[in-house]
Amino acid sequence: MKISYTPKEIMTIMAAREIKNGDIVFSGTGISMLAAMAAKKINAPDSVIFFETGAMDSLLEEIPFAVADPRIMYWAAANSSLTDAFATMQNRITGDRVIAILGAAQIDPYGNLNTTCIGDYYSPDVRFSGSGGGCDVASFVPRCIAFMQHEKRKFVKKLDYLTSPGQLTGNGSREAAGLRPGGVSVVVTNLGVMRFDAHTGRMYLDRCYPGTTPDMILEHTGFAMDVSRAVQADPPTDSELKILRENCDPQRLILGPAG
Amino acid sequence: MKISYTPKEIMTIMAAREIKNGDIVFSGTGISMLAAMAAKKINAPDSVIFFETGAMDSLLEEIPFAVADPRIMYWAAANSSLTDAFATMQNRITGDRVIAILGAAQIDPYGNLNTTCIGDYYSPDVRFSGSGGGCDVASFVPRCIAFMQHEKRKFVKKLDYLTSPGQLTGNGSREAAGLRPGGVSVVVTNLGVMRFDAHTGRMYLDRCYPGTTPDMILEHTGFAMDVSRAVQADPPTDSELKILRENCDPQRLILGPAG
Amino acid sequence: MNNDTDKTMPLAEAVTRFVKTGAHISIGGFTLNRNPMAAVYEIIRQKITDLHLYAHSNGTGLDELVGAGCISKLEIAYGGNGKAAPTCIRFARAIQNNEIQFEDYSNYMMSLRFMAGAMGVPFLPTLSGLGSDMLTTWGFSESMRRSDPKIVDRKLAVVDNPFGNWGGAKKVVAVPAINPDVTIIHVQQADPMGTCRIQGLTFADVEQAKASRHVIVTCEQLVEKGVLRENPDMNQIPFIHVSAVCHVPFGGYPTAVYGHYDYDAQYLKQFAAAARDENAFTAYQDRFIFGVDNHGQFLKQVGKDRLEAVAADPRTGYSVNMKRD
Amino acid sequence: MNNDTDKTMPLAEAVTRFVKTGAHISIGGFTLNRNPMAAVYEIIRQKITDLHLYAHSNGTGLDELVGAGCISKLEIAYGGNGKAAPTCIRFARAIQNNEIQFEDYSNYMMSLRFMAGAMGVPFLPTLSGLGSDMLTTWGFSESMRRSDPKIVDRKLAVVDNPFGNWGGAKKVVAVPAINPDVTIIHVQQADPMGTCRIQGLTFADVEQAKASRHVIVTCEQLVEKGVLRENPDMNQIPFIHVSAVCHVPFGGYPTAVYGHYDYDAQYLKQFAAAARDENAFTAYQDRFIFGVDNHGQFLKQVGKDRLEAVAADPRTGYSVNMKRD
Repeated sequence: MKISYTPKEIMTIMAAREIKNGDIVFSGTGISMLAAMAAKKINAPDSVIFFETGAMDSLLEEIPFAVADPRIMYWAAANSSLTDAFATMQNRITGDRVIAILGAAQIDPYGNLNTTCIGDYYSPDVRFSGSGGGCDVASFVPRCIAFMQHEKRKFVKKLDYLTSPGQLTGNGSREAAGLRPGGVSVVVTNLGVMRFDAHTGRMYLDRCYPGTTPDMILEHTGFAMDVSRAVQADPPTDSELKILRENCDPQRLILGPAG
Repeated sequence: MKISYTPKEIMTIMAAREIKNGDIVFSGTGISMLAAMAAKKINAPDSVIFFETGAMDSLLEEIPFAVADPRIMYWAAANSSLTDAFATMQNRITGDRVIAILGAAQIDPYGNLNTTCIGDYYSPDVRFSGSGGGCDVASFVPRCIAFMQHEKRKFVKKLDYLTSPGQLTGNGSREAAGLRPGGVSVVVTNLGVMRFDAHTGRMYLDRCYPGTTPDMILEHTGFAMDVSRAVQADPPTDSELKILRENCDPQRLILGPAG
Repeated sequence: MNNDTDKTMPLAEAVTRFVKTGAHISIGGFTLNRNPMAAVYEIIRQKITDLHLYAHSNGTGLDELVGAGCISKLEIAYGGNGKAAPTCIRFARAIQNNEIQFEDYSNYMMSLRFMAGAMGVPFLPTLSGLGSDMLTTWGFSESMRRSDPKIVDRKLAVVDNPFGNWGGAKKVVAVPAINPDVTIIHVQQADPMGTCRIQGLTFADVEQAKASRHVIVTCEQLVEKGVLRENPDMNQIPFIHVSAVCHVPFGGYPTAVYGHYDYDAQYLKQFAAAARDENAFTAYQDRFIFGVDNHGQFLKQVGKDRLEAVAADPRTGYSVNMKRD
Repeated sequence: MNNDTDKTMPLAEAVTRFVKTGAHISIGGFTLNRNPMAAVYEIIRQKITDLHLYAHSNGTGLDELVGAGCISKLEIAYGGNGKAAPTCIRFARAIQNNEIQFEDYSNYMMSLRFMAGAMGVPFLPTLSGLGSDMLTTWGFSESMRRSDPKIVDRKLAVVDNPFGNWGGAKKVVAVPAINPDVTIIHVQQADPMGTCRIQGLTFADVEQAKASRHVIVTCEQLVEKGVLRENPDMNQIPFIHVSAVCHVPFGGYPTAVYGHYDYDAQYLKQFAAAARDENAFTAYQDRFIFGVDNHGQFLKQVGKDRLEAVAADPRTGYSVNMKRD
């Protein structure tokens, strides 16, 4: 019998599976928050969620809608400040245990992200919010999950603005620039899961979903991508979906209408 | 009729008179603490006492015996940390309002202080506590009072170790070294009050006490000092001594036996 | 004198005295939390313009000030405001229409810049941003920077680690200190001398306050000195940093003030909707800002029901099960 | 694993596991306040040697460790201990007799070095020390520094301000980061996972803890997780930084622990007196350290009357009118 789920649901589960027990999870809001909560309830009970605003291990009785939502201040291990939160990631002792979840308007073949603008920087066609903590996180931590809608205009050869560093131009250029190894290490979209080659630093297709194919994914990608390593992802299990739907977002505030 | 007082009492009053209303007073313990308390009760009611350990405007119901004495933590405006306390002095906005009170084992003609050692640094005849916050304070704040016993071996041509910068070698060498104007601006001893020439940065005798003379003071000073500007200090007044003795240190914990 | 004397005054007076045309300012809070909104509306009402705003992620206050045309120069990390406006609408328009000069940094960079100002050092080092366009693309041109002594000559600088590879870094990004003319924060409790107690996350308020020449504090509760002295450990800002104290209940509304009230999702949505249309936006401003004389009247305009809807639950500090979408 | 799991263990086990011969360590507190004395005595009792100690002003713990010969290398700002010992006696002797290698810094420099370690940057800048012998006189030789990868190659470095005269400084002193193998702090309250609440001044404990690979927390009160979660604003160190939690009442004695007990001026005077005479010092150690198996027995040796004499008054947090001279 076939299990049905929405694109948002499979994306959340795929991201949740990236989180290991013991990880310190840097979370934004929306689907990234949901993935962090799902991981804690499904596969990584001893993972810790924290926010750039300074809240560590918040109870999250209600889903926060912003990283400054008062809901993250309740029953935390500690409430501190921006400088403390970013120091936790820049500090190798704690930072190496952090996995971050980011979003972006554009991503390039080397996992660099643009959250600043489309078009000319000085008078853009579309201006976005900007870095926020994105550039800091991508600079500091060894593992980042990027959530993207898989579209040609978002998967581009060259970013209009490089907000958050990934592998830069690949082949060790990140480390050559003075950054520690890290940046976006996995991209989770509505069509599949992408990773980056250990040597070239270039994006490759790692997993298709039930119902998606390498060709379909290439069609939605604005640059050439190695698909030779692609296999099918294990679909979300009954229990994964049950916990996600019933324990993480019962009101479907973030998951939206059921499929 | 003649007012009698001890050397410690006149030193405390002379230092207290240096503190102006509105000053933020960086205080150590012992006589420097007493001078700060006396100023607040006599001539500078709106002065604020703080400590390098992070306590701001403590109530001081009892005299603290160390800058980490729990007596400074009670009824303060804020209890913070070392980094916060020193930032308050390094920060020009608040630092320019700070007057500090320091002690030393040696002082030179340019108001540089040694609190580290006598003899060779690597195997000294006498090792002292070291800088503590002294070097930081002398580097940061515009006005410092140095309390000294007036002895040849303490007023020396050259320090065995320059722990806390004053005017360095004078003639603007402090600013040339990259420091802001500041450092020890007045020296209060058991014999008199010394200040520093605005141009040469060299120590000169500003005030004798009743019963002391420029010659007597030069005899106890290990270097040549201009005494041409010396006049007699106004002795402590009845009311100054009354407040010091009755409201600041009634048990004479710091003042010691009455003269 | 920023000492232990009574600094209470009406908000309008504090804004008039300390927020001058052309001033370099910063405001406390983060996106939809603890922005000093009463002061923001007062600045708009007094039509103070040509302001240079330093912001990390001050979403709600930022978009009101930009929308009202008070800001001519902006140094910012993040122009978003949660679910209501993933990108602040007036902020995006102002940039797209070349109405303001702007400079992009990251949240950590901006926080460190305030921290450097608070510490009294010219810069602080970080490993953030190496290889990014933040280093190479300057919103403020070099000539504009050199012509204005209040703006640092370089946006950022890459500096070699003088200790070799110590700390595992051969080079660092130096971020220049910020010392605003005035910072405005909204806190839960303050005493008349300006000592502040913030409840919940402090964001970068403490660094911003200590970096500034003048600090205006608006507070939910104005308390006797003794109330805060009972527990000095909980007071993040001692009075020596503060120039003015203004007692303004609901002074953070429509943003959240932990332990007192939640953000008003409905108000923020209504603002975002109005912000998209010039006529609607003018109508919004006329009704809520120019149509009232002070924050008290603004709150009347908002209505009791809204204030009751956002009232904080004493256990959690926010409004439990409040309608937020 | 430094996560949300029970980390409680006996102090002897924590010291054995995390404080190895030759380790680089730091201890919390300041002069006669909140030193982790139970842990200091346990280190001495276990005869752990060749330790490299990073200290700002940890007077009481410092002089016990130096006196017991546990320390071979010392980086320090201040070796004094209040009225009882304006200069720590064993510290001064060890230097005068060339028994330890030492390096002098200032209190702010040492605090910034821990802060740099906590922030994950290789150095932090300050204006302190320009023109002083601290910059030019190195206790650790360049060759010794280069031969030991755990010691930075340069003591300090003067760096030009990359932003010209921005912030009113043409150059700054860069102080190198410290990342100790282990830091030991004593706090008023901790939960089994290691989240800490310090009452009163934090000194540099928070920076020291966050800079360290491992943190041993000794606490007056071991409380349920929920007790500290009720007010997260008051918790300075979250559990992610902590490796071991040891419940040791009076674990700071003979130093003060605000709200619990005062420093014992009499004990400190007795220590200072013994420290001046080799036989007396050996007798002191035999009686109070080697003659007991743990801190509980040490406290019995000290005697109930002393503990009662230093008991804190609930209003002020210290022992009112205690005999201190």
